[in-house]
Amino acid sequence: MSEKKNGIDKGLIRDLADILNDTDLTEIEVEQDDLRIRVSRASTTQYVQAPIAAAAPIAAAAVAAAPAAAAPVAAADNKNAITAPMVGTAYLAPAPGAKAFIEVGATVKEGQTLLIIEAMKTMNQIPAPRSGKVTEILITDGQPVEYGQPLVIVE
Amino acid sequence: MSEKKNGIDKGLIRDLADILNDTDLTEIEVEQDDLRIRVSRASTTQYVQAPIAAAAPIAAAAVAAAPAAAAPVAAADNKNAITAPMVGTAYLAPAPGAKAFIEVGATVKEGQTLLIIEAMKTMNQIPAPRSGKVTEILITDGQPVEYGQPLVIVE
Amino acid sequence: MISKILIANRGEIALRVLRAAKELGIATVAVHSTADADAMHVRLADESVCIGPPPSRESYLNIHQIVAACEITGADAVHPGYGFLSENAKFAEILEAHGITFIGPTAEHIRLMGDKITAKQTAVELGIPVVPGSEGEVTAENVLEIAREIGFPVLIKATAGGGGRGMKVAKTEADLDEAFNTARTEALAAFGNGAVYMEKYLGKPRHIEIQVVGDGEGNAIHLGERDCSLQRRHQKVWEEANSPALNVEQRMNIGQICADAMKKMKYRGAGTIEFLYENGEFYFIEMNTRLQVEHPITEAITNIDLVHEQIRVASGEGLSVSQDEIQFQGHAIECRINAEDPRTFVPSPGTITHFHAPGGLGVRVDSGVYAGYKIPPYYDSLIGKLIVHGRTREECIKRLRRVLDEFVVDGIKTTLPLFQDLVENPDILKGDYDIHWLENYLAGGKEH
Amino acid sequence: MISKILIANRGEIALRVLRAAKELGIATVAVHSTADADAMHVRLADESVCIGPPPSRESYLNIHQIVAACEITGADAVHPGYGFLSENAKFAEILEAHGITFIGPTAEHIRLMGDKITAKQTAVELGIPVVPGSEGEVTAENVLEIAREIGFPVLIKATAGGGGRGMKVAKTEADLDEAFNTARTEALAAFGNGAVYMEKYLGKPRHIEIQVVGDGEGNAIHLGERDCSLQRRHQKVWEEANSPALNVEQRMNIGQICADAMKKMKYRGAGTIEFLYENGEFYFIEMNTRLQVEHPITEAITNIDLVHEQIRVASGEGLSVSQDEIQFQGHAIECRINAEDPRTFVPSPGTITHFHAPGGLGVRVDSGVYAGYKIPPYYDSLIGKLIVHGRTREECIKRLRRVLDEFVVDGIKTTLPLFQDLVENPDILKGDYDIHWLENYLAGGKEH
Repeated sequence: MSEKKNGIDKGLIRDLADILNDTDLTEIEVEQDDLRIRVSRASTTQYVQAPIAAAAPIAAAAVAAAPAAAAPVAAADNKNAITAPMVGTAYLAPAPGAKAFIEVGATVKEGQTLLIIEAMKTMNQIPAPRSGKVTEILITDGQPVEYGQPLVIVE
Repeated sequence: MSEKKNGIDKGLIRDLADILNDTDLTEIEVEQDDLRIRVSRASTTQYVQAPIAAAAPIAAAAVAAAPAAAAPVAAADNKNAITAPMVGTAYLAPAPGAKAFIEVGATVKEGQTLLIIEAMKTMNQIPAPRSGKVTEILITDGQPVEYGQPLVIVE
Repeated sequence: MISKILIANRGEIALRVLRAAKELGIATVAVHSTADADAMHVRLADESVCIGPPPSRESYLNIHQIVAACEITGADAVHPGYGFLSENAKFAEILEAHGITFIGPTAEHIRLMGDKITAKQTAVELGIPVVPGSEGEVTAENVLEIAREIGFPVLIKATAGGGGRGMKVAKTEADLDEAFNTARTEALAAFGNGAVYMEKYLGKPRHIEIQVVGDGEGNAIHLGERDCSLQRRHQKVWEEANSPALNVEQRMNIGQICADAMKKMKYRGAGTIEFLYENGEFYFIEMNTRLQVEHPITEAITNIDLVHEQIRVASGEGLSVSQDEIQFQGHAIECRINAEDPRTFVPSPGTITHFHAPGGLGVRVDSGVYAGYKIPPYYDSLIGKLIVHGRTREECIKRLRRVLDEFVVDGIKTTLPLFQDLVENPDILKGDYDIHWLENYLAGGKEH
Repeated sequence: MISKILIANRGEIALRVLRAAKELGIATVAVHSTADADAMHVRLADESVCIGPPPSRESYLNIHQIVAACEITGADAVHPGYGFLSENAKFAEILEAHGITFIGPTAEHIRLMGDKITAKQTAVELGIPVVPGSEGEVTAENVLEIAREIGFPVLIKATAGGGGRGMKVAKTEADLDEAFNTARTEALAAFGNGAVYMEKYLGKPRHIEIQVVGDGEGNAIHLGERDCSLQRRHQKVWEEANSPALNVEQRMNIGQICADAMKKMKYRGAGTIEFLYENGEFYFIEMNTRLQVEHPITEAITNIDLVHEQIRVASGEGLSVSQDEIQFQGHAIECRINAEDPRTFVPSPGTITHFHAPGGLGVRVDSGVYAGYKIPPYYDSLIGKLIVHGRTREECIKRLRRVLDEFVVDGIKTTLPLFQDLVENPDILKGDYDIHWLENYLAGGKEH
């Protein structure tokens, strides 16, 4: 489930991670325009912030041959992200063709349904854990999501 | 042939190397009284200077289980050390019981025999490559020596 | 045919299953908790799905999440590894209900063998030898007759018992009356119930288990035995195939009994029938309806990949070999490398700073760790298995000795030094040990 | 009995020999140049001696230094590995003169097989098939007779020749006159000498070699063949045992011829008799009187440790097995991992930042490198060998495919990607290749 490429240069991240590994540094931070990338060795996960909240973390260690298959768990570090509490297929509307539960710019109240995750033939409503403004929807309708995957940013 | 312990704390060097590896630093330098130890990651050899010229280098990499069997080649970094040009058994005197070729404090001339290395039943005279004063004799009579091993310090 | 396997496990066994699937050209899905995002099998899998937070019950034991992961990835089969959901009949049933192949036996067989009482009954019905014992209560009237039937030494146990109270051994007929009376008295005092029963007493048994694989259609094979007597707190530490205690005739005899039993019950998949063994006799303990940690030693002496066989029979393709094609070649030993202090066995999680696996002829390392890997504190401490093979037990042990000196795992404590001690021990060298040996040895027992 | 072996080599083979010595309980001395002070075998040896600066002629080829290293360490035997001094008869003689056992054949046998002409003569005397050819010059009078004797196609070559000039192939009798006349004319023009001779022409031969071991007392065994046809610039790249081209009868037949020859000459130690093979016929090329790089594939299918055997026969203990005890089990492939660009083959020395060897059933890695190891630029580029075993060639290749994906060597370029291509190639999968195949493939040859 690591196919999130939305404009982020994965190659750059990988290069930085390689530099980090090769040089045995603990941290590299690069900032340019609205992009900031920090790769670090101390924790097991590295993350990327802005312009989007989710990106595949780069493995800290040796397995160069491994496909980029790690989980975007670290993106949950964005405190405003609402993350998936379960594995399943996310739907933005209660039924095909129906109006979406939320849209960017909308204000939501605590407990209001943000979206639905279907798993094992069951539709699970995902409520807003707090009130706020939806600044970003990180998934598309019908997209499979894994545990901890950021879904919506509510600020 | 790495049994040179003359007063150097091998454990300390090993500890420093471990710290270096554990912390992924590139260099650690410790100075106390007349002892200075520098272990570094950048080059493949680490070395120790003063109070003696030779010590077993610490392996930079992984093999913790390995016996300390590396060569004291790095000690040749002491520019004043005369090193063994061959493998063999070193003798300080021309015959058992005879007077030694040199002693500490003596002045030697270029070409003067410093000691003999016996290999394959042949006695090889090791001449001084330059004139100077013998400040230290690093081997004992009848000691096996390997290529590059420091024998005598001539300043 | 299976086209995509979801591996519902973690650690070395997840990697083990992944390797087999890759060799068979089957796509793989790794599932993992948030703590295992950097695991080797996650990196090497074609796809991965995070299924929950670190606690197992919310991730690796969470059936709902695992089935959902199958749904979103389109996995058509699940390999459960060992532990976790591998012997959970409900899990097998739910997968079946969702049209997903469970790479293991039927839910019915898991259940049958998962219950001690039905397992023993089934063993008896299938002709597998069990520990002989009295059918019910032993009384003053029948105690001698039953003891003679079972054969001395016998153990007299409180039916209400536990913890060794109300439990007495009679080595010979001369001891029987006293043992019986003391057991009754103690049982009455301890449990308010003086009823006792009798079993064959095994003083120094070995743990010997038979590997079986069935195709679910009535065909089954055995792959010889493993001797797993070296245990600490019921955890196997060192396993061997073949057992130093069996000869070829015994091996083929008990193996055939087990294979025949599996044929009779139409068992599907890999399984292990565990026995206590003493004085030439086998006594059924239990059957594990899954792959076992120590399966690689069987693979080493047979060249048969057991996970390939599991996948084959789950796919309905049948076994790749018949009994008469199986040859037992040489001797293999497995050492379980745990992230533990080798003396105190206190777990030692942390970051592995250096990892260098030994190489050369007859050496296999199954491990998901690598330099820079951080061992999470949430799961068991097994970080790898070292399997060494030789033409003879002697060659195998000499090789193991060499290999242990080469194996480097830095940054944490491991049980490697324990094995370096064991390969020098005279009892181990002779193969002269039973299920109590290791505990005695670790306790500094005088006999070692 | 040998009590301490000095290993007069470096790299993976030094480690290989060290492992065997350790398994036999024999002490080890590593010798090394100043460039190899950090090598794995130096770290693992009981003792080590620095014998000179990086250039081989001043260290690994310096007989004087190596003998002196034996003297100061008390080593009573030397294992030469392959390359360096392994086929140096003078070295064997000097060791013998110093009372040190050379773990290899006698100086006389090294010399005999080290010279192309005496080697071929010896092969003929021992009954080993050689390339048929004219005894001397071919003339207009005898050309047809000789060609018929040898059998078409034949090659006509200038006796003074070289570089392909004055060399013509006659595929059938109809081509013979023209080929003969053209060859003579070209030879005369190129070398001022029109004399030509004739040999059997091999268009698409395979390189097949037979592993032998003799005890020096007239007993010898063969361990089947290796197919080393996949070569680049006469360097073997990928080796297989058994050969995809031979059947059991052919194997045992040529194997027996070689074993018998070794018995006859009372050969001592491991050796390899190399052949070109075409259309069911074997043609002797040369004999290597030492261990070969690719020996592990033979070990994989026989479970026999060839270095153990070398040490045994050098000690006078004789062979550990007889011919009828040797069983060939399954199929093995070796890939030579070089520190080279996988396309241009430009060497890539440098520091290995990460090293992770693949694991699991049927996988062997022989390599002296580790994470942090700096490959010195002074020696050859072989940094490791990957040996994969399976019950069948198909299983072996599937396993190899899986294993190549797991193997991590970072920081330098390696030939691993070449093997990832080869395991997908239809000709390789069919085993359909000859000694020209790899060069054609790398040149982008149309047939692939």
